Amino acid sequence: MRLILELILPALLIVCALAVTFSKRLLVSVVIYTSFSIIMSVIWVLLESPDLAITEAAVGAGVSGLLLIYTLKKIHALKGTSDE
Amino acid sequence: MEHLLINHYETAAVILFGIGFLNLLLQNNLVKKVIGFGIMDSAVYLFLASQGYIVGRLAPILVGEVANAADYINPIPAGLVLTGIVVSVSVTAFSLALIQRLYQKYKTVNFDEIVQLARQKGDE
Amino acid sequence: MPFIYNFPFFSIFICMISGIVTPLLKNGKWAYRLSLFASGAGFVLSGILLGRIGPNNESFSFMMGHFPAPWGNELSVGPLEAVLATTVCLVMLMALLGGSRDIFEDVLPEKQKLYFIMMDEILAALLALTYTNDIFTAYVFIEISTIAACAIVMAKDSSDTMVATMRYLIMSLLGSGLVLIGIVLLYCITGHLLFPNLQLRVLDLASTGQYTMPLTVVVGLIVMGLGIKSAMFPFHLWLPPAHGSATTASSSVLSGLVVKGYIILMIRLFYKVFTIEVIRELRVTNMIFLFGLAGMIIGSVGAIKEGHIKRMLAYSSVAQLGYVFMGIGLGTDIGIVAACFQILVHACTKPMLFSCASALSAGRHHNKKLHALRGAAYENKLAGVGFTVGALSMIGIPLFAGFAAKVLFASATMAQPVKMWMTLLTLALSTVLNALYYIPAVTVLWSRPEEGEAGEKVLVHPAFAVSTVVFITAVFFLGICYQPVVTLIQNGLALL
Amino acid sequence: MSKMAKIKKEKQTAWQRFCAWVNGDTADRPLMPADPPAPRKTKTDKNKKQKTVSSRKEGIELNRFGSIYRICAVLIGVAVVTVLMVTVLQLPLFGSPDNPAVNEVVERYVEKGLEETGAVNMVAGMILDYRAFDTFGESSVLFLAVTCVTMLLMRDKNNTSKDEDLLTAREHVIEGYEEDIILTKIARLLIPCALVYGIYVVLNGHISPGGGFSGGTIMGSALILFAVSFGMIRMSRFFTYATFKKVTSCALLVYAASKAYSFFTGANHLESHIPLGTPGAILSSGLILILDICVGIVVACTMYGFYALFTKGEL
Repeated sequence: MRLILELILPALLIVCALAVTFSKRLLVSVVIYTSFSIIMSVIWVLLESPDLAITEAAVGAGVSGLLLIYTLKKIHALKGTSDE
Repeated sequence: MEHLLINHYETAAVILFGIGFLNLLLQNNLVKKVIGFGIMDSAVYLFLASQGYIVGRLAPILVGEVANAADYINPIPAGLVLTGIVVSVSVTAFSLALIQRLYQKYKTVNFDEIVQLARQKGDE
Repeated sequence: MPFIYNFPFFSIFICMISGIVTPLLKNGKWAYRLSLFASGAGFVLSGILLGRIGPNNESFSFMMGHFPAPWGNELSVGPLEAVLATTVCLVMLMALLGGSRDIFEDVLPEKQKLYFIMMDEILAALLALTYTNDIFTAYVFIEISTIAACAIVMAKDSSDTMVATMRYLIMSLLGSGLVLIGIVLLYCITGHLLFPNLQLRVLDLASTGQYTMPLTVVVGLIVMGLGIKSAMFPFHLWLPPAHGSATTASSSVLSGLVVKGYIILMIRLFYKVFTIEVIRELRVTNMIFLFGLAGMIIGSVGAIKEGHIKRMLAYSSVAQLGYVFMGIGLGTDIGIVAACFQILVHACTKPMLFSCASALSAGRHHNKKLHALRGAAYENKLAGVGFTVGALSMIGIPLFAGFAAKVLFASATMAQPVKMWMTLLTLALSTVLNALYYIPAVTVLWSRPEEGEAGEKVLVHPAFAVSTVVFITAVFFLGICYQPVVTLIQNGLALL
Repeated sequence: MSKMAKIKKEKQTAWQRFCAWVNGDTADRPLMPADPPAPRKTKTDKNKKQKTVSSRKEGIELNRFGSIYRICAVLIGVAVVTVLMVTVLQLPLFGSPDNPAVNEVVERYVEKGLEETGAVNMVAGMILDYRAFDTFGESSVLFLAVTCVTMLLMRDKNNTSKDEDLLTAREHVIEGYEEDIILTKIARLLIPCALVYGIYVVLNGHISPGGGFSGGTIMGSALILFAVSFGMIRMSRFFTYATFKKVTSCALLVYAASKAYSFFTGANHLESHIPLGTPGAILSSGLILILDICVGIVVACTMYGFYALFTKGEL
């Protein structure tokens, strides 16, 4: 089980990174980037670094995502959502 | 090849580093450049932390009275990564703020267009 | 331990704490005074330290905390570090004085305080980069100086500074990414972060032949990363817009000090971690040498094409940095001594050129195009004299500081026949090219203005006068009595 | 759009719509089809036209430079990745205990860490005691970042036009009247929990995973949630720019002062007179607890500051 996770999670990271690169909408990129951070925090748990897991979950998935989304709002890139 | 599979975290980290690096260099969209920078930094941290991991050992939080170095993983990478994460979130916030200001001025986040518009303004 | 050994630590902390206190002050004027105090205090402390350890030829390491070398952070101090730190503080002080009027004009009143926070932190980061004995601390302070440097570029808040800042930021982030992964790899193969222990392990690895390939990669990545940040030739394109469009004090500090901070770190890494023999064996120096030569030529060619006086000076910085890289690329002690001397020369000359250029343009409605500055030197004679001295020093006229640097470079190449010819030819060519853009600029400034072209007489600001006089003195000092300084650098390098 | 295409589009299944949404093709159609959005002309359209008018020669020159730059960038990127890949091949195996990084340094951190720093969590002991200078630099980076964002986004005459001022004023008025009932009810429930959890993480930084930075971020997100659900006006009753400046600077000053004390005593071989306490208790491990609290305060304020500046351009 653990071995499968250890192999799948890095692969998922790469998939996420590619998806961020090639998605056309900025909102999609940002959402995928946030999930990238969540996968990262699971990996930190697997690597026995709980400190990093907490920090990554709070910062990467929380604050960075928030800042990115607000930037998108400011640059009017949230097309197709009710927020525009 | 086998070595790469055993060191799969490092391999993935190198690939991610490449993706982030090329994003930072080649993307025209500034927001994606910033995300690329984030990916690049996370890749470096993944690399560092996976080098600190040792199979079968515990997280560096003491259990019991006596500490034996053979029971715990290396705490140094975790500390360094913690510092690094703070640095990268600061840089992200700074660059996003800069992007907002550029958008206010040029109404676009495409860097090539911004450079071109700035050049036109400079000529006038 | 003598009390004087605490001075490097004091000077770093004074700068950092004054940065932290600044938001609580009443207005920008007070923040300016605090910054002056911090850099002045840094100058006095480093000067006293230099007076003590320079003649005695001492070096020591200073524990930052209760734990010695492989466990805790450390600072390491020797004559070279003391010379560099003294110069850094002095140049910072003078750049602030020389650019003070422009800062208060260019930066909005409510943001002036924030600007001085950046200046304080840049000084702290530069001092930390000069003194640190720990590679990860170096990375953290590289990031501090990156963010603060971008901030002082954008402080002027005009449209071209924003674009220049973005470009600068992107390149800097690339550079720090490469440095970071280099440091991580180095940690993975050695298991240490402190310079002395790293050096032991690196020598061990080099002698056993283990991990040769990763070691080469590490050196390459770190050199490339620091090279991007200090505008080494193929990565120099971000520099002219950033240094050319910022406010005066920012341009002075950026091209006088910030780019040098990374080079100083590179030299210290070469000596204290990788050792110059290993670096020479890995042939990294040859690459740096070629990049340096190319930078000397390309920078000067760019400057010749430029009609904007500040951007011209910025391109000239690229060329002058090329000299430094060439000196490092020679890979010998004497070459690196010349490079260090060139760092000092450029740090004293370029800020003066920048502040004089903007003082000259002040009478012409801040128009910085060269053709608009005809005869501007007559309106502000001191600035005209300062600019002329700086220009002559950059060209390399005898008695001026630049000449001494060129002599050192030329004599440093004597031992290596192949590199000698390339160096001497490029030196000659670059001197001619330097003259090709500095002489016309000086002639334009001193030619009689035509009717209707003359601007109003400018009152010389006392702070500007002080800074220009100090810089002119420094240029003549380095140009005439350079021998003691060179000996100091040589001793310092031997102790690294 | 032809009629056929329109019909086709309406006939799309939910899955196809979802795929299209993920691909980002459907800028004008939301995931859940609702009322068709009115066609709008945004400023970006105008701008695109302006761009096409731009001088042709310059465009060509830029394009040529761009393509060379692109090729170089790809080459450099691929080269870096290949070289790093080859390096990975030579590195020690993942998870093996005879990694060169496991040496006397790690041994001392693990075995003597509790005795020397009093922290059960070795990572906290390492970053806040053994290698505290790094961490001080890191807090300064955060301080610098928030200062930079203030410099860029704090409202002033350079970055705000009159329209925007009016818009913000109107938003403030709306905020005052309308409260989203779901949001406020849940926020009332969540904010205390998040705050308490954040404080817990900060105070236990030397005992369990976490510490100043992660706890501070959690507290900061509680503050952000408050501002989102109750509006900036109510926030500004107890948290203004003046408080922000004072709190951040004071916390950092305490940090700097305590660190300076420990560096000074350490380097001069003086005794530091700070009791380490019983391991495992909250009040233990000397300066680490104080430092964690300072970092927590700074980070919480900084995170909230980022949010406030990003949304409203003021604190």
